[in-house]
Amino acid sequence: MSWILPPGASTFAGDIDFLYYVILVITGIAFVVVEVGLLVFAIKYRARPGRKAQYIEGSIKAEIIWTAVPAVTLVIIGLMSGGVWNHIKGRNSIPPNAIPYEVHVKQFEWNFTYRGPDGQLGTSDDFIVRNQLHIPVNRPVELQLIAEDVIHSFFVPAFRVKQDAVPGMDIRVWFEATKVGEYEIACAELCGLGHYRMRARVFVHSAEDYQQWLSDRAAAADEE
Amino acid sequence: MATSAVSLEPAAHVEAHELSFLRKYIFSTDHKIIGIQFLLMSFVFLLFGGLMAMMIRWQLGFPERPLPAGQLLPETMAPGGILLPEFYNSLVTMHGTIMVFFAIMPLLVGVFGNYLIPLKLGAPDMAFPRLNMASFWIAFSAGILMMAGFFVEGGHAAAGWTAYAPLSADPEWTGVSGGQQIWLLSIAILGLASIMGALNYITTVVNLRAPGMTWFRMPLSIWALFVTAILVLLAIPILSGAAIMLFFDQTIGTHFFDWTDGGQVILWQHLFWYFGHPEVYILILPAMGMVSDIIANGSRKPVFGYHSMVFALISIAFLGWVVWGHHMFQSGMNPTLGMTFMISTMIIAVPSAIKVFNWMGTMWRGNIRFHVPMLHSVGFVAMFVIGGLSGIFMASTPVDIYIHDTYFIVAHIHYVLFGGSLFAIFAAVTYWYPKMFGRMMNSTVGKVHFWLTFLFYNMTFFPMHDLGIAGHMRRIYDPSQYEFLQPLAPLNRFITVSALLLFTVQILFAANFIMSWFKGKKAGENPWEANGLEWTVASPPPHGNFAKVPTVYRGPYEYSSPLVEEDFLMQTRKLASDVDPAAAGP
Amino acid sequence: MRRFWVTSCLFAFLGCGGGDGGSGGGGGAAETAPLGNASISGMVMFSGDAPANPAIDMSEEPECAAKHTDGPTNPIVSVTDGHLANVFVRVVGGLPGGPYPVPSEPATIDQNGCLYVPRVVGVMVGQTLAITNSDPLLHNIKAVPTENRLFNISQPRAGMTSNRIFTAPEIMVPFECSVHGWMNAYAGVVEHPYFAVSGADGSFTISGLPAGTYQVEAWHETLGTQSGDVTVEADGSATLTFTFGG
Amino acid sequence: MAHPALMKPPARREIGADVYSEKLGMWVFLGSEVMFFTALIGSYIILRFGSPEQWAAPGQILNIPLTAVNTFLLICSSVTMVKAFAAIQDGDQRLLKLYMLATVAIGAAFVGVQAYEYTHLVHAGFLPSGYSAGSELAERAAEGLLPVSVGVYGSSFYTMTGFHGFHVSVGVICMSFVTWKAYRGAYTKEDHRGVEVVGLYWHFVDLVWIILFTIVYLV
Repeated sequence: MSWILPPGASTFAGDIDFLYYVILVITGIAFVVVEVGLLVFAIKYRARPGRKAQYIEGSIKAEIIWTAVPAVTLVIIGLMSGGVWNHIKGRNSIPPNAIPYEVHVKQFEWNFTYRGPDGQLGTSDDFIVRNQLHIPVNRPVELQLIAEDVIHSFFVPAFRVKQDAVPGMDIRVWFEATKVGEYEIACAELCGLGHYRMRARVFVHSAEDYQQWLSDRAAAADEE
Repeated sequence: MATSAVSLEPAAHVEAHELSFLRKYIFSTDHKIIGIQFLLMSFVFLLFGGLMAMMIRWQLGFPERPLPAGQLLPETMAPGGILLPEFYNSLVTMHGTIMVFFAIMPLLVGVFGNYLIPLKLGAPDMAFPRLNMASFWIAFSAGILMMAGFFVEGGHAAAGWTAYAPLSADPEWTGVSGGQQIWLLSIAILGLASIMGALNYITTVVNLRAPGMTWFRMPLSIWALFVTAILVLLAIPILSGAAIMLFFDQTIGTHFFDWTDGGQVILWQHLFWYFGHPEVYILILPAMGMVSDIIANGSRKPVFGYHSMVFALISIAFLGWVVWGHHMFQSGMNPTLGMTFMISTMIIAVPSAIKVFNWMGTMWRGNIRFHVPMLHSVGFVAMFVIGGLSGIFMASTPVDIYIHDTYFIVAHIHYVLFGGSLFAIFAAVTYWYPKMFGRMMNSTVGKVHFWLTFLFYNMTFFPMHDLGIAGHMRRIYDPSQYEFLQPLAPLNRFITVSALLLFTVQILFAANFIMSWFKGKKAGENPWEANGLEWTVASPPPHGNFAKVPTVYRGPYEYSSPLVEEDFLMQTRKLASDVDPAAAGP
Repeated sequence: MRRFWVTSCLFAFLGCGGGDGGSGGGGGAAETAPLGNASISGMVMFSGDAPANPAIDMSEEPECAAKHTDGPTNPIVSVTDGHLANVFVRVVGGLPGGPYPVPSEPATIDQNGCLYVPRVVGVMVGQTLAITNSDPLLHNIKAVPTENRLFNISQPRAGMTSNRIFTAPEIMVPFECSVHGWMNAYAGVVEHPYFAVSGADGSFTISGLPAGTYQVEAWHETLGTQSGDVTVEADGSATLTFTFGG
Repeated sequence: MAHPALMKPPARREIGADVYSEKLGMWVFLGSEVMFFTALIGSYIILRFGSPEQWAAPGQILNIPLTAVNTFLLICSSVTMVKAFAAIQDGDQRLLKLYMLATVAIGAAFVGVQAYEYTHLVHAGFLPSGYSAGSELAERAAEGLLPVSVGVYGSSFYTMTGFHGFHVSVGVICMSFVTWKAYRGAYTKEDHRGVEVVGLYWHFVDLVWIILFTIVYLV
């Protein structure tokens, strides 16, 4: 059992994990205060013969304190979250140098469309790789999620990225991987009987390896 | 309209002649019988919902092993005892549906709304007793219809209890057609029953209070049920409207949620959650109210900050309407809206915090009697806190990106709905059992049941937070498909074993409930030495409740009042200093 | 509107005789002797250069990829030495009226190496179609027919079998696997037993016919349909050749 | 009219709100109805803003004059309902029965006109699922005179007006019951709750129609 987040591998991980731990500490304190309080009261004020409870109807001062303290704390958490949220999901948050991909999402496959050698999406030299996303490290990428049937959700736990792909909506998600390696992509929105197996992988390459992979694939696609 | 035909004195004359068994126990218009009918019905559905949960847990804990006795299921569900993914999805859908709509909601609103409102307010019955009876039988029919869905071709609804379109809209995506339609019909019919009930509760609370029962002398349980009834009244029609639209999409080819012909997929989510978030409070507010009553009784002290408790209830009910978007942070909704919903969600946590601190304040310097209802109530507070605090994680939009649709959410909802609502239900059932059946439930068995439930409950649901933190998705049939979930298999098995134990120890409660009905110790009028009006009449109360209209002199929580020797002071007890409300003028 | 009346409401579960599997076995119809002993046999040819079948990227399905030693391709047009396989041939005209005996043996279709084997299958109305999974992974079988009830079922493990029975003739019921987008199969549902699927060598045989003149139609998933007439005598046999163009 | 002994005692004023329970219950119920129509109308607005190209110009497909007459009918029925209520407040049994009958008749006429309208629309090819293939409207759409597709337009039109029609029908049934009771002499100057409660519902249904007529037909 562990309340530690698994290692992150994108630029979002730092911000999100920090917020998570801040909330963990704050809620942890509240948790201990309440649970210990309950336990102490339960023991200390348990019924004993000959004793009568003290007739107390309430206290305005106490009410003000325990209204204000949570309110202020929560608003602070909200404000801290707001900035991070805008950075990740805000309408204009996608960096201009992000590499674009199209992801055609269907029951139960992820079809990643790559730019061909011409560096443009939507041209005839684009190629599709099923269930494999190859990206360069330390470079933002932008995925346009195109759901073809039902709602799916693009989830890379290691990148702290999750975004629903909704049919009929223009949905874009971006991230920047920071560690070379291989990570799993999951579907996080119930999408039918094969939902549990809607798994794909993302391969984060060094810049050179990525170029190498691209040209290999483009050559292979050319042959066909 | 039909209501206009209802007699003004619902109970007075009826008692005169003997009623047939059918009229007395089946098609009864007595709010107490109807409350008990709801109780028995919801317990059966609670059992069904629990059984489904066990099957789900088995699959998650032991994905490679056939379900014990699973061979008894038809091949379309579990060939050779191996659950099929489509059946698993149906189970997940129906576990949620049954628990929310046919177990917890009727238990809280149907049972205690019916049983307590007239008794605690000094009324002879509901404002519209026949409507009340109709409400039960409509709900019952909806329940039968819902279960019938398992037997249609293609299986039962499998799009989750939230029935997100387009998965729920077109049979092509799930293979389910009749099941999903039955689901929608049943929900719409149940909605009708809920609205009829809510209308009754609201009218009764407004109009049928006994003399002297002013708004701020109402027990918090009644306040909570009243506020809940308003939420039901206003939220359920939204769901009914949405369900009807989806039903038409399925059957007559409309395009409300069909993105290929002008419809909008995300509209369903907005409608569903616009209903769904108030629904969340429908499922917890009555629990909070009843727990407030019981904690005051157990602590032998007035509820700490009664007025702020009432205002907290009301503000939760108001704010509950503007937070629905927090279910949809990752849905592609405009991110700026996400910000607004985050702030409103943060704010709605405040009244819940107030309530927790007030419960603690109530216990503070009390003289706490740990009877079984009190144990469950304190358990409720302890568990509800966890559910509330874990909610803050997902209210924070960036953290929600990671934990959305993971087991963290599953843990959260179960801490609120099981640790919260169900513990409160156990508390309330044991607390009012003597009033309902005239006998006490066995206290020793009750205590053993509480401690075992508390233990296994936490063993089941607390580790789910950890699953969520590791990224474990919800509604996953076989987690072993993912490499990053494979190390979690032992934890999943641990949870499954705990869940099986948790389910098993509920036998204690069921046995206690049934045995005490026949063999329990006879209860007097007021076994808990409580203050409310229901404790001034016989257990069980006669038809018509009160021989003469009671008069109320004070609030419901005058425990350990310095005015009297005993540590309780009933609402109807007239002290020398009390003035008759009629004499005091309007 | 039709769907509404067919599927909705409370009565759906009363009338679920539709196409439910599970019971195994045949359609339950009494075995009766065939109407005759004549047969039509023939060949389906392909003229010209066969189009290349697309390669399948099975890199994320190692269990299936292992079953294909040379890079897997999707056998849409399966030509061997000018012989075309996977053509559904059936008698469409000239038959005496039914009822026709329903075979108790199920027709079968297997999922092996992330491909349907066979890709085209014929089945009689009322006859069981047994769908099996030989791969150690999830396949779902989704059929969205126009005349029969749709179904979408899954087989998460190797060795699973699902039985389906079709209630109305339909050319063709398309099968697909949503997990593996390339997997397609077609079931020809016919009200009589006089159909066949061309084998790898392009040959087919329709037997058990009474004497008569028959119109025969051949269907291919991408190359369209062709038809031809043939006359057979009692206990005799006739040949028929279809040629699809490239 | 009725023998005094048959009359019920006057409505007892209950503790709490200054209205009797039946009336309060109806108000509460109407609150629920408001939310139901809010769901439908809200969805309509969202869908229409999302796919404006699906909506034909007012009057292109729907028959506005016919529906305007129908709207007028429904407003008239509200007036007769008010008259019926005023009559029994004065204890006038004859006028009560007359006006209740008129209200029922006009309400039924509204449903009849709506049924006629539906039949014509379906015949012309306007279905809840959009155009029916090969219909007159589909041909005009092919010529570019109408929107290419009216799927969600048809869906919302039939669902909204249909549910309103359902409410009108329920109202007519309830009012028939009240009329029947009026003939039995069940209402008096002092106690005429049934008339008032059904009247409340009827005015609500009328009000909803005015909104629906505006946003579905005219805008």
